[in-house]
Amino acid sequence: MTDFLNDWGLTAVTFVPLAGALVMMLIPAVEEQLHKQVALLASLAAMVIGGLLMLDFDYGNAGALQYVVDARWIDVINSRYILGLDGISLPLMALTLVVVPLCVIYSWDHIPEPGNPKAFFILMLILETGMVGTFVAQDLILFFVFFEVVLLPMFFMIGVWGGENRRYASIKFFLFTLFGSALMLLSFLALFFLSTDPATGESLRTFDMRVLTDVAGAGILGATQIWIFAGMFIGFGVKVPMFPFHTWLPDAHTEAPTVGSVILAAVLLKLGTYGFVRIAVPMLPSGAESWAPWIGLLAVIGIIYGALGCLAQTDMKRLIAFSSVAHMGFVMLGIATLTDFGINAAIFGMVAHGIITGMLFFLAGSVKERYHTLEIRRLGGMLVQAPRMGWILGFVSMASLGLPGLAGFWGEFPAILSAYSPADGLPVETFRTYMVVAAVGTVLAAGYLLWLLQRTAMGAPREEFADSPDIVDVTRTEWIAWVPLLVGIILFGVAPGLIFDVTDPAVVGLLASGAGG
Amino acid sequence: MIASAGSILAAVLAAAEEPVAHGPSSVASAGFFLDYAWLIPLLPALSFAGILLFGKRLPRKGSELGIAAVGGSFVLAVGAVITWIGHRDDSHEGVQAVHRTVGWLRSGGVEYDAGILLDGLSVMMLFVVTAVSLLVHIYSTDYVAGDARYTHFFAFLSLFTAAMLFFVLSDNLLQMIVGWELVGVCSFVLIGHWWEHKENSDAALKAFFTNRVGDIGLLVGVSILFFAAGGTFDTLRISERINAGDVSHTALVVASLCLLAAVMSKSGQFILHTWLPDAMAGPTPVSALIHAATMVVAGIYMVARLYPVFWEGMSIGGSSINVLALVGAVTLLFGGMLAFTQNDIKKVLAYSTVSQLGYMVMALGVGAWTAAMFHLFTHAFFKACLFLGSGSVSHAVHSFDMKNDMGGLRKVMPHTYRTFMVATVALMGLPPLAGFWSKDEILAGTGGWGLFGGTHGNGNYILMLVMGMVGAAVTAAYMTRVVYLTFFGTYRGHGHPHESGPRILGPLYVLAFFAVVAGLFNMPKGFQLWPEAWQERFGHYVEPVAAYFPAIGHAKPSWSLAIVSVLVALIGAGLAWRYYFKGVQSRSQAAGASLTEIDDGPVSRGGLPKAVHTALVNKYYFDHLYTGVIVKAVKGPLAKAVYWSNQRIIDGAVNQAGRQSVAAGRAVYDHVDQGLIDNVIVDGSGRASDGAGEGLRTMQTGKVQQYAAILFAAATVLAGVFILVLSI
Amino acid sequence: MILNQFLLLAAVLFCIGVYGVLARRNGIMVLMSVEIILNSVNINLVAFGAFRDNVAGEVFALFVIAVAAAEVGIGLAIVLLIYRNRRSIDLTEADLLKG
Amino acid sequence: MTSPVVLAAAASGGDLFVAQNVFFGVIALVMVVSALRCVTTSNVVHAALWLVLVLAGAAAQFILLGSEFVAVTQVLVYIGAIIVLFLFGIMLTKASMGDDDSVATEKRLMASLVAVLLAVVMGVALLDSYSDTRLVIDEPQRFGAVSDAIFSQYIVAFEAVSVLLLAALIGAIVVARKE
Repeated sequence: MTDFLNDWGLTAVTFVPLAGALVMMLIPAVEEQLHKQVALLASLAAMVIGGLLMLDFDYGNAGALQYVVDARWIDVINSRYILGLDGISLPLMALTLVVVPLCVIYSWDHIPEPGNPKAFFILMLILETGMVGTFVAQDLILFFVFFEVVLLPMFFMIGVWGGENRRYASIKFFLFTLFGSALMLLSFLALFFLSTDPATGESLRTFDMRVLTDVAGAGILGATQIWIFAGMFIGFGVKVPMFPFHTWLPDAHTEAPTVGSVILAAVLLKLGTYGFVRIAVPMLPSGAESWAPWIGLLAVIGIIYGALGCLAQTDMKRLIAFSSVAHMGFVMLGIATLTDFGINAAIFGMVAHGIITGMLFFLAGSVKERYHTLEIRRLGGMLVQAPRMGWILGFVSMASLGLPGLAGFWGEFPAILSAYSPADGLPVETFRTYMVVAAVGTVLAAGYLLWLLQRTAMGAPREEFADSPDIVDVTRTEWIAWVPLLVGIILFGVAPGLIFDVTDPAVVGLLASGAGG
Repeated sequence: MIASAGSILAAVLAAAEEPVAHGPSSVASAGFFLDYAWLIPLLPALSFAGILLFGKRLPRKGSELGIAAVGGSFVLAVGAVITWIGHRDDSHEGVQAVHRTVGWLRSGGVEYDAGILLDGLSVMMLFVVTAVSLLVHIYSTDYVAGDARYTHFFAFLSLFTAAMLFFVLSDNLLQMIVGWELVGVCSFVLIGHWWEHKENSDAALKAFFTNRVGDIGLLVGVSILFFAAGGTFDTLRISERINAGDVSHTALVVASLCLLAAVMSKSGQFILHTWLPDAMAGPTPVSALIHAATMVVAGIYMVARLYPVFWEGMSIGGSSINVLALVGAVTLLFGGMLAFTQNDIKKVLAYSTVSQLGYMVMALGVGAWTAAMFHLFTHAFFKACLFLGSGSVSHAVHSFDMKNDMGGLRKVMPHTYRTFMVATVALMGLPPLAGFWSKDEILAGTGGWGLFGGTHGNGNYILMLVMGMVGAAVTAAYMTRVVYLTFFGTYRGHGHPHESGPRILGPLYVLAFFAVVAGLFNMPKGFQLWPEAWQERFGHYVEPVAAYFPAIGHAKPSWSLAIVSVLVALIGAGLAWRYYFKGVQSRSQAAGASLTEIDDGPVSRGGLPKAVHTALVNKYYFDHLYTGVIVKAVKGPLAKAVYWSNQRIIDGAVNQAGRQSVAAGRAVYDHVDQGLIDNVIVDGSGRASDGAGEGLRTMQTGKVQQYAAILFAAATVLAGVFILVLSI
Repeated sequence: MILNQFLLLAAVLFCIGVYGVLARRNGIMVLMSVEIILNSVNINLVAFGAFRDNVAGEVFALFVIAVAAAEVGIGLAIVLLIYRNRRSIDLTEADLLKG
Repeated sequence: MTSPVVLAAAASGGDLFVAQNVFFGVIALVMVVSALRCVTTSNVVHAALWLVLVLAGAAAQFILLGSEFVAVTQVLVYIGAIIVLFLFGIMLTKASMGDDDSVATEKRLMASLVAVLLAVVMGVALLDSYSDTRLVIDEPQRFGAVSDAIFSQYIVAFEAVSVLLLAALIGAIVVARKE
């Protein structure tokens, strides 16, 4: 068993969903039930394999890559098929593996218009392969391929199953991310050509992320590092999304089908921040140092800006989408400090945001289904008509505004904390200002979430919905899809060590190798 | 909602099941009640989960579960008190806190622990919280009976109790933040218990939101402390480092100011007090438990727990003024004055709470640590008694409006009247009831009496002494007004009020009993009428004597001060008595109606009294400023402007960039290709705009080859950039 | 001979091909331009193969030829289909990508 | 099949270099001119014939580079099959047999801008690189080596191409078939 996991575990967990998708392609589209079952089976199988990997994971040695696969892939450009799992990848991989099956379950009786579950689930499974692959790839080209694999299924998901404005939103999403990844690829190539072995001074010509992390930009001049980092900054920053590259996000979220929004919020945005943590910062330490104050600035602008944007929204889903901009601002602030504390917080923030905002989008989808509108002004009295759903909304809102004891807090507060004392070489006063501004952002977060809660859940139901037969409390599939997320919110809130203890050795290791270079 | 938030505490504390000895401050075993003190919050947390899961199916709809759990906690807390007393008596020179930790999370290669910390302070708080909570639970079984969300109410009472106990027991700043916010959420939920009405949900939001503002200070302050103390959240270690002089003074100044902001919001200090009166929208037991006895003193508790931070940061010792003392003094005086113009009995009590909390903050500000804690202790009982009494009254008359629906109730509700009077006298600070002893200690602690022949405490806070004195008079006066309007005169409401049942009166009597005797726990040293072995017991057991506590001085009580303060209170009460019991009552009899004010009173004469009255009625215009100006500006114009700029500027820039690049190409083409023939200068501007429009259209028609051209061009440019980068 | 010669020749052919792809309206002519591009790539492949003394270049040139054949077959089929449906193979009228 | 160039190489060393360069220059000129005509002529049939010249030139370059096998394949597959296919296509879509004058100037300008830009970037990149790398073709590539490589190292790719061809075949039939 262990041998299997060591040699094939990561490959299996990455490609099992794809295999499921292939199987589904062979099944005629009319067999809708069968499609759902296969999709569920495939995603659950991936989850089980992922679970085994996590059980077998050596937590005492979480800083080192485990289950490493290193095989020939594209010799011509020295790119190899390298997969590996360490403390940074593990929580994010686990998040993906949990969220996708839940989305499949939720879709069981919530296939959005215009139907066609076959295509819908196939896209979802391809997405899963892309997302998991991105988190475990340890070769830049492989990473890039997985990173881009994600793009098309999401494009189609929004473009086909989206709302009224879906075409505009999907094209915008596609062009934005494509633009970013083009620059990112350039930066990867620059790394390939310019990195040298510090011992011998020879050009390395490798895409192996382990090697590139170890040499940490040796041989690349400071000015060049700044340029290369800029390419990655835009590439990853668009995906995060950082202010001012965020405008695709509200549109994409608003138009995407519920499950698409959930996956987008829960996992896709993390690809960008993960890229920063795994690639940009450790491989280009001096570039990162030059950029960090600016990243921090954009992060806190994003925090305030996203929050204010939320306050102006009249649509529930759009509000949640804007809140992502604010929350990812905290994540980026943590990364910008370039300290182990801050990056740990960022990773925690990614997972927490994934669970919480994913859950909020599930709720928005269910509200839309019941009320046929998401206009906040028309909603109200959910606590009367669907009390459980109202309480869940309240609970998740609390988690989202960073209530201590729930998961959101551990991404937010440590990020603020770490901004007080950023890494050596960064302007301390600037970051302390960021800290205060970010803390103000928590107040605004409370503002928009509580107003949302008050206007949708509290009060008496509107007349137009008073006798609506569509408004029912949480259904069984919804319970199954939601309970794991709700449990996760509490579990990680109570025992943050579950994530921190795993990520910490890996983060410390990454930063240490950076400092050496 | 929080179907499982209770298990938060459950899990954390269950994790602490195997206490790990930690550092030199730990003791091998301190007895069951101290070693296993984590059970105290665990019980209510479990009952929260239990009530939510199957409370509705129980015969008493879950209330029995809550009472049992809190009762259990109370027993354990009493055990802890007794054990602690024994523990204290065993040690002569200094006493170590009982500290039990368990690993929680790791970051930056450092392990951070969760744990419990028991010393006199936390043990005292355990007792207060569990005792008041238990009484409130019992009281609520009658008071909220028949409510649609009865079960739900008890669930959150349990959760609140658990969160408060968790906060009290926490040994580090992280845990304190957790507890701090959790009690805030419970307060939010319970204030908004009747959320069908917008006023209630507004009040709940306001409470949470104001606290969130203060939390900026908490988050920032904790961050500063963490780094200033060398990377630890452990309160004991932080305190010890500060006392050892290892921490930069500047950092402490900033940290203490930040934390003060948090205290101001949570403990209703000026200028963040405005949420507390509005919070009275919640059910009365909630007001008694959360907004009088326990949650609002969380801020006081935090200052007391982190006292070295404030002691150093505010330079309390040997000074005559500091921000902490000033905030407290201003609050106690101006908050108390606001109570005059309120007609809602609960709001009067709420402002009274604001004012009394001001006393505690001021006491901490002048270095009278023990006096502050003692006042916290006594205040919890008599203020809870007052709130529950007002609840009992409103239970009878179905209203909180003193002017329209009360009056003359002392005959129909004799028990409520008696207990209410006891608590009122205690609050006024008249001997020998509890409030007198604790307030007198605070006044002595200012050290200001040194001028009048007393002894110095930690400084020379004359201003605080004067404001405290005036505050005592104000307190006595507005309480006289409440008593008159509620219990004297003749009944102004409708229907037939009746005395409440035993489940309401029982807790009232217990609390009234404590309001009488609580003062005896800390008789001043050298008080000749009291056996010497029983003097200053409270201070002896509560005040830490250890490296984590600063070396504060203690003021000596003085007879003269006590006499003067009692006289001042009597003057305040006397003036109000003259106005109401003489003036209003006689006019009422003359008019044959039950009046509440005199037509030609001082206010009606205009001038300064009228202006003051208007300011008081408008609550110094704070609400206008906050809601009308700040919140409105953020919510309205500011948010809209940001969103507008998002749609028009940032997003517009993206769209424009696409359009303009096509238009630019088009314009170039026009000039190079066609411009040679046509007159560029004459037609130029016209064509440019024309070209832009045309370019826009071609951009949108989606011709395959144009896309391909753009793709190629873009790829080429990128490749060019790449070549340039490589050749740097 | 110098390797550089071949690379430049290929580059020039490539640019000509790109021009053709972008400028031609006739679908068949676009396909022809694509063939020019593919040939320029082939020249590069074989030239590098010779330079490295490695058969890989040739092997891939062969693959490219095979793929080109497939591509032309499909491409012409599509052109034919467009023609049959619209009686024209003018690509400027093929705006199906329009949203 | 051995190319004359290689035979000459066996004979003399220095002259060979010059001879090869002359060959190269002539063929390259023919190719560039043909390609330009191919993409600019307005007659479709002419364009196809110009393309034949380009392809033949490429085949000649392959021989110069000592890759006879590729050259032969080029002639067989491209000139033999693909051009015929093109001509068939032209016949079938009889509409545009004649002149195609309607290409908009605007589009030409756009296309030439892109092409020139591309040429500049590639030129900058290429002018300096490999400018002194001599190619010495002393021995023709054996067929055997190529086939060995295809059927061992690149067998997977080969199979994939086979499947692709099959798929293209079927696809072309499906797409073009009359309902």
